[in-house]
Amino acid sequence: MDFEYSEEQQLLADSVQRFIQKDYDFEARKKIVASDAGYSEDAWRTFAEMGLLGLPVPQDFGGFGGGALDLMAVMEAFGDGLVVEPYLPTVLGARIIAHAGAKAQQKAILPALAEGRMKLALAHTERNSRYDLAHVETTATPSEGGWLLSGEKRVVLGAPLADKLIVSAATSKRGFSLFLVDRTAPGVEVKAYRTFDEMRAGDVALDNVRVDKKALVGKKNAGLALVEEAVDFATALICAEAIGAMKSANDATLEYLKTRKQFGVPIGTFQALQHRMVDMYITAEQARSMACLAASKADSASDADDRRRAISAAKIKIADACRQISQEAIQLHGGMGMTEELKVSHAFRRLTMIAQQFGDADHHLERFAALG
Amino acid sequence: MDFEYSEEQQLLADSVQRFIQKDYDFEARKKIVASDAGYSEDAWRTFAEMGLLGLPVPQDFGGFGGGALDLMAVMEAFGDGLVVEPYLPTVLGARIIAHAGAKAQQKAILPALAEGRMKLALAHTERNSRYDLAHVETTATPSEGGWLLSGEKRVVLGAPLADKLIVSAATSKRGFSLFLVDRTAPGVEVKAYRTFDEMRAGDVALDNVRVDKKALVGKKNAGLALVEEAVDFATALICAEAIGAMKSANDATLEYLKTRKQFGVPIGTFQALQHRMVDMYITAEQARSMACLAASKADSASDADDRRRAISAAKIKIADACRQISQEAIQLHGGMGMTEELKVSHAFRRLTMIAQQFGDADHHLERFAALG
Amino acid sequence: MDLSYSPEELAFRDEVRGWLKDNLPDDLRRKVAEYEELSRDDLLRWHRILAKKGWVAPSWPKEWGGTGWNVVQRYIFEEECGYAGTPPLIPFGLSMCAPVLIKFGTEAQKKRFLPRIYNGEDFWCQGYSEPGSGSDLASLKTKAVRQGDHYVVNGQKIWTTLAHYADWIFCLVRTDSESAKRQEGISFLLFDMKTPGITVRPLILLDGGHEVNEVFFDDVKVPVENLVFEEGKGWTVAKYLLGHERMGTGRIGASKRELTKLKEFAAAQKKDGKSMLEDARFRDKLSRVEVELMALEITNLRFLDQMRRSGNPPGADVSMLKIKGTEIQQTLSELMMQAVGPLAQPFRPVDAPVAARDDFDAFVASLAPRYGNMRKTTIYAGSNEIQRNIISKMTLGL
Amino acid sequence: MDLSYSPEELAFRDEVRGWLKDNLPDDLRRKVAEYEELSRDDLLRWHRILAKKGWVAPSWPKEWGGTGWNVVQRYIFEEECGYAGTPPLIPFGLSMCAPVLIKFGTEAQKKRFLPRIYNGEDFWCQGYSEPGSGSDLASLKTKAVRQGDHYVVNGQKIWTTLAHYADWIFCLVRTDSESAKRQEGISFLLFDMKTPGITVRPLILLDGGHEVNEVFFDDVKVPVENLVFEEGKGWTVAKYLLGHERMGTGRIGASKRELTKLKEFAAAQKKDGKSMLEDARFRDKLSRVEVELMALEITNLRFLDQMRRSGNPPGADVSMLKIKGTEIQQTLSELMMQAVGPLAQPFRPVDAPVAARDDFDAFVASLAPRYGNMRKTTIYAGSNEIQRNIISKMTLGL
Repeated sequence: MDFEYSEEQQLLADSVQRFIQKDYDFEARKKIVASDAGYSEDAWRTFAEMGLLGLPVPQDFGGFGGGALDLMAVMEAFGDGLVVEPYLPTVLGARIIAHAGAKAQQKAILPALAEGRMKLALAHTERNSRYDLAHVETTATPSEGGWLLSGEKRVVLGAPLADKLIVSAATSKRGFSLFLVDRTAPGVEVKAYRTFDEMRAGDVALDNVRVDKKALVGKKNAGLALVEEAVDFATALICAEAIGAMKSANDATLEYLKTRKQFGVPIGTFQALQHRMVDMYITAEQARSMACLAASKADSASDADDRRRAISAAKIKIADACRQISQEAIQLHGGMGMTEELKVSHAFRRLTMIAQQFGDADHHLERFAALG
Repeated sequence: MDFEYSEEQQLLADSVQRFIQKDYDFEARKKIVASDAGYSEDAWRTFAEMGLLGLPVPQDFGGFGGGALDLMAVMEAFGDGLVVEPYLPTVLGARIIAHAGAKAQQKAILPALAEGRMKLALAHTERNSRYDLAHVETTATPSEGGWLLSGEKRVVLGAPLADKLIVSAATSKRGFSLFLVDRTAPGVEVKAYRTFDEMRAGDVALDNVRVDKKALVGKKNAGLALVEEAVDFATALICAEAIGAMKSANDATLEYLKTRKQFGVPIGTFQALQHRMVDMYITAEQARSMACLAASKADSASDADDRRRAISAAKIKIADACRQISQEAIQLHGGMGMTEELKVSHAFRRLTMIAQQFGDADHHLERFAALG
Repeated sequence: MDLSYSPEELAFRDEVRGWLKDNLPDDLRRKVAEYEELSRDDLLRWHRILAKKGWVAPSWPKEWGGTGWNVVQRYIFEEECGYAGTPPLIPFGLSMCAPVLIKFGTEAQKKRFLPRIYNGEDFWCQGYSEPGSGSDLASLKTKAVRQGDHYVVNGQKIWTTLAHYADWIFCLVRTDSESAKRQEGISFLLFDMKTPGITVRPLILLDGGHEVNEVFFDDVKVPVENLVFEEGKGWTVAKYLLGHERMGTGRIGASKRELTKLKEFAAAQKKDGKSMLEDARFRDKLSRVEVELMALEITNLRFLDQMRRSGNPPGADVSMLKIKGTEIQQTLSELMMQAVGPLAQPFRPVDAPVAARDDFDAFVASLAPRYGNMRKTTIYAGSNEIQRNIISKMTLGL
Repeated sequence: MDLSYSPEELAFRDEVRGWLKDNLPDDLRRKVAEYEELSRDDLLRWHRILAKKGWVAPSWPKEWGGTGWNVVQRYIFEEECGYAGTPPLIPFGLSMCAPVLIKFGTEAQKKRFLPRIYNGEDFWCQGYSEPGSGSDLASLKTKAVRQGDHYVVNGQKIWTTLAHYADWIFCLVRTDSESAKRQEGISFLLFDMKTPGITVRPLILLDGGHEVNEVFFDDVKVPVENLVFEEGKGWTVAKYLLGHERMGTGRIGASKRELTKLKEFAAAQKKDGKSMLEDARFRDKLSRVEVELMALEITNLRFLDQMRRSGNPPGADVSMLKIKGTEIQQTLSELMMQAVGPLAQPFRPVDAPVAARDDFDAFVASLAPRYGNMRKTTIYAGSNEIQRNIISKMTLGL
């Protein structure tokens, strides 16, 4: 039993926090969000230098082979700083390639990822899939020793910034497969947009996109298990990110309660607000416990069901907590919380989206119940 | 649009309230609850004299032909006084006989009911039926021009006090029928108990109970519609009863907040408690609105679905409200609320049971959703 | 007891409903339905349509254009507008400045301002809140010093809704900072927004929308004839307005429209090939808010019935309509967002305005911002905490 | 980071678990599982079994019988007892009076009382609360006047748990009513319950159970040697006890047992022919409380880890364990009741005690009373409102 970060994890977390304080404060972030690219090349380079991009990459490919527990402190700091760079899609991609990629794919991609020279995005969600990872309408039709991919992917996080997309496409009635596709390949169209939480994503249209044999990632028809594992892993990461964003929202709210005066006294002297702040604090602590569980089980569950069950349990708690804390933080801030001038309103946006990302509470309640 | 009781309804309500204040206060009620019979013959006689027992009985049979709106004020007063007499099962029975009974049955039963000389109980719920009114395992087998009834009924409200039971029993695969059965008939065994809310109920075992042709109430296989209508009617009544019991709990809690001192001031000066009391108050008002709707639709819905939808909507709100107000009333009373010495703890018991009676919130959410 | 409207009331409702159906322009109806920002012109266009019909200021005295409707009719009209999805009637002129002028204004002030308010010639905004005042209105600091025929005003207002559209602003200012009680020494002044020294600075909300502003006064000269009622009696005026209850606080009509939209929208969203309306988890949340709305409508009618009987406003209980009504609005907006699941993430296309991108589902992309925007409803117009304080004190006596 | 116990801790847990399995008498296990009232004998029997094993007072100094376990072992032991469903160890002697005597008592007091507490020879209760004092302990009014070798005590205590079983009571009494601060002038006295002038009156709870009492003192003579610490220093003693944190506040083990029971029980209840566990509506409530319990267990372990590292108790955050732990207990009891639907109404047979009626499902009939009884958990031992005040003040600095 040990709830501290290891020395290495703590050092990394400290350096990420220092970076955010120094180079990624609220004002700096505003500029990045408003920029054309919607992310900072400089920050990305720094991430590479700090080893963050190599963290999820196996040691054989120039990375550190870190697991969810290693990434947890980083994600928490990112949550606190509301970092908008496409780190999550990159980790997702790295995870899949590291697990199932052919050696050639790994060699081509993983070192480049770790060095910040390449970005990935997982193009999986579709119009009618909701949170069901098994639902894939995009098709891969065998053709001239390769495949032709056709279909439409929605809300592909990081798509406009990615060099390569990992695209899921049905290869039989029994299942789907994953393919590496250049974002700029003929027939690929990415419609880019900002997300409500100020990141970049896009809808990806695939119109008879030709890929060759070597584009297949993992075994044919075996995409579901890969995506499920990677998404569970990413879910553990956003749980940690949520902890950071909740802490940011809670700290800001507590500070506001102490400084904002009404009727001549700080509003934090009003008991009704005190009790709500206490409930926010307790919720954040309970959520933190579940984020620890999620990271721990993402790394070392006894089997896939054990992992699924823990991740779903964590996401249920995190989703409920995101909702409560984001709403209450705004409410207790009053009008000021409604403006984009305060960081808390941006934490609200990210927390609102985390609550739904990779499955809302209802989705995970259903999965949790099905696992007994 | 008119939310006042009619003059007649108000007069009746006033007289019921006077009776409760004078003859059925908390001390008097305690004695009744502790008595062998578990109800008061005197009170019952007074109900008859006041016309309460005749209220649901058609005018042709010595009653007043009142509907749910007429009974609403009475039930509200009963809720406030936490009256334990078996009024609800009697109304349920009267409703069924008045709607579907043969003339002979009506003549034999309804005037006697109105005069307080007879009590009924609806023996319908079974071990595995939960809140599904269509689920009947008890069987009626044709035999010598009548039927043999066999099966077991659970939690039959008022069973130990009833002269006759209205028993549901399957008469075909397509449906069940209702039968009048003397409580003391051979083969009928009533296991009596107190309920958590201090009324009397019983489990009824039927072991080849012989009834003749004339025992059938309504048409063969047509029991479901009858029971459903009667239970919806009764549900509207307990919604009104809940309003009275909630008002009692809220009034007691508000009074307690004003008088109970801690740290030298009334605890009602603590804002966290004030806001919770306000929420209890608002909930009671919203619940009252739904009780009005339930009574109104029990009397004059455009069709059965219109009635079902309104009754379920009302019961969802009432169940949630019962839960919130009963729990909060105890919590805000602190230790005193936990003792049986304060009336509020008895309101807690009744409200807890009303929340579940004739279907809990989940049951009615399911029915409400199914109605579109 | 009878929960239905009388035949006369039903006839009135049908008249209003029919007229709205025929007279609400399609483009405005669509903009409201799709949560688009309404321009100054949009708002004034609808105002003028109603003014032409004679329905823009039902509660004013008949001599100034009021309709003479009773409380039930006024309620029906408000709810029908909400149900039809008309643009809002901006209340600052019609329901705030005008009633104040009618009660406290001079004949000259009435003649000068009321017809222009009625006809939508002047767009008004409200200068009450200040940084640091919030719910504690009496702590305001904006100073007005009398110099000859003018007051010279310095200070700052905040949360000034639609100040960027406004021609005029009514303000509470401090004309006497020496008075012992904070409520004394406050006056009620009308400013022309074109007066030199007034600066409007947008406050962008968390959904990216521009609704509210900060307004700065730097030696703004306001003619003395723009003082309403007596100098130092501004608090009396403000209190009168606070007590000027509106029966449409619950916004039942608008929420009914949103509920219908939510049901249609959720029915079209699929989960495992089935409609979201068939998903017990989602459906129960929807059912519970529907039940709460049914209850609130009846509660509102109960208050109206009481009011009609007694001739008195329902008092503090009207806070209940605000609390429940806003909770319902928030839940509806949250369920709209949840109904689309992962598709709720998009916000704005990167390289073009929303309307210009036909390959971008602007409506779906408006759901999360709309949810964010609706958080304001429990904060503004007396936060729900303040409303609870009011019920606690006034109704419950705590 | 590692969420699991170390191999040594797991071995210790298995030892405790195995021993409990072998040594908890079946009749006691059944009574606890079925929510039956435990008699004085039941409680003492289990106390003595643990005393014989040497595990009845783990946190005492070794010289008086403590086990020398570290904080994690103590936690494991408490949770394993809860998980096995042992009768509770009544804390008034073991965890309240004894630590006070060990810290403040004279040698004579220690020798006289500690061994008897350890061996379960004396049954203790606690005389703190008074009518009107509640959470405001310092407002107590029971008076003790020194007369020669005795104090003469008059007054009343309330909520005295198991006073009807007790041989001894420790009380806070006011020995000086003149002192300026209310906390001063309070003393800590031990009374033999057989002393003349003590009357115990049952307070029956809303589930019909007898757990708590009022205790009246009418000229009760308490020998001066039963004073603990100095006269007038009772508040210091009481504060010491309040700070004497127990790590088992969350009652994780017991709730895990209840959760398992709830799942088994709900699986056997049918709705439309299917198990209640397959009903999404019911199941989600169950899942959410399960998740909350998983979280609380980890939170508790995090506190333990901190405590072990720093050597300091977690302070006000322990209030979190009380708040969440009791909410979980209440929800579990509520879901047990809801699982049986309409069958939850029965309470008691009319003409015979529950146990004597084999045609009456006493367990199902215990579910609603149990739900009612569990409402106490958010009230006693510092209501959850008080716990929130503590976190607000101590942790958040509000």
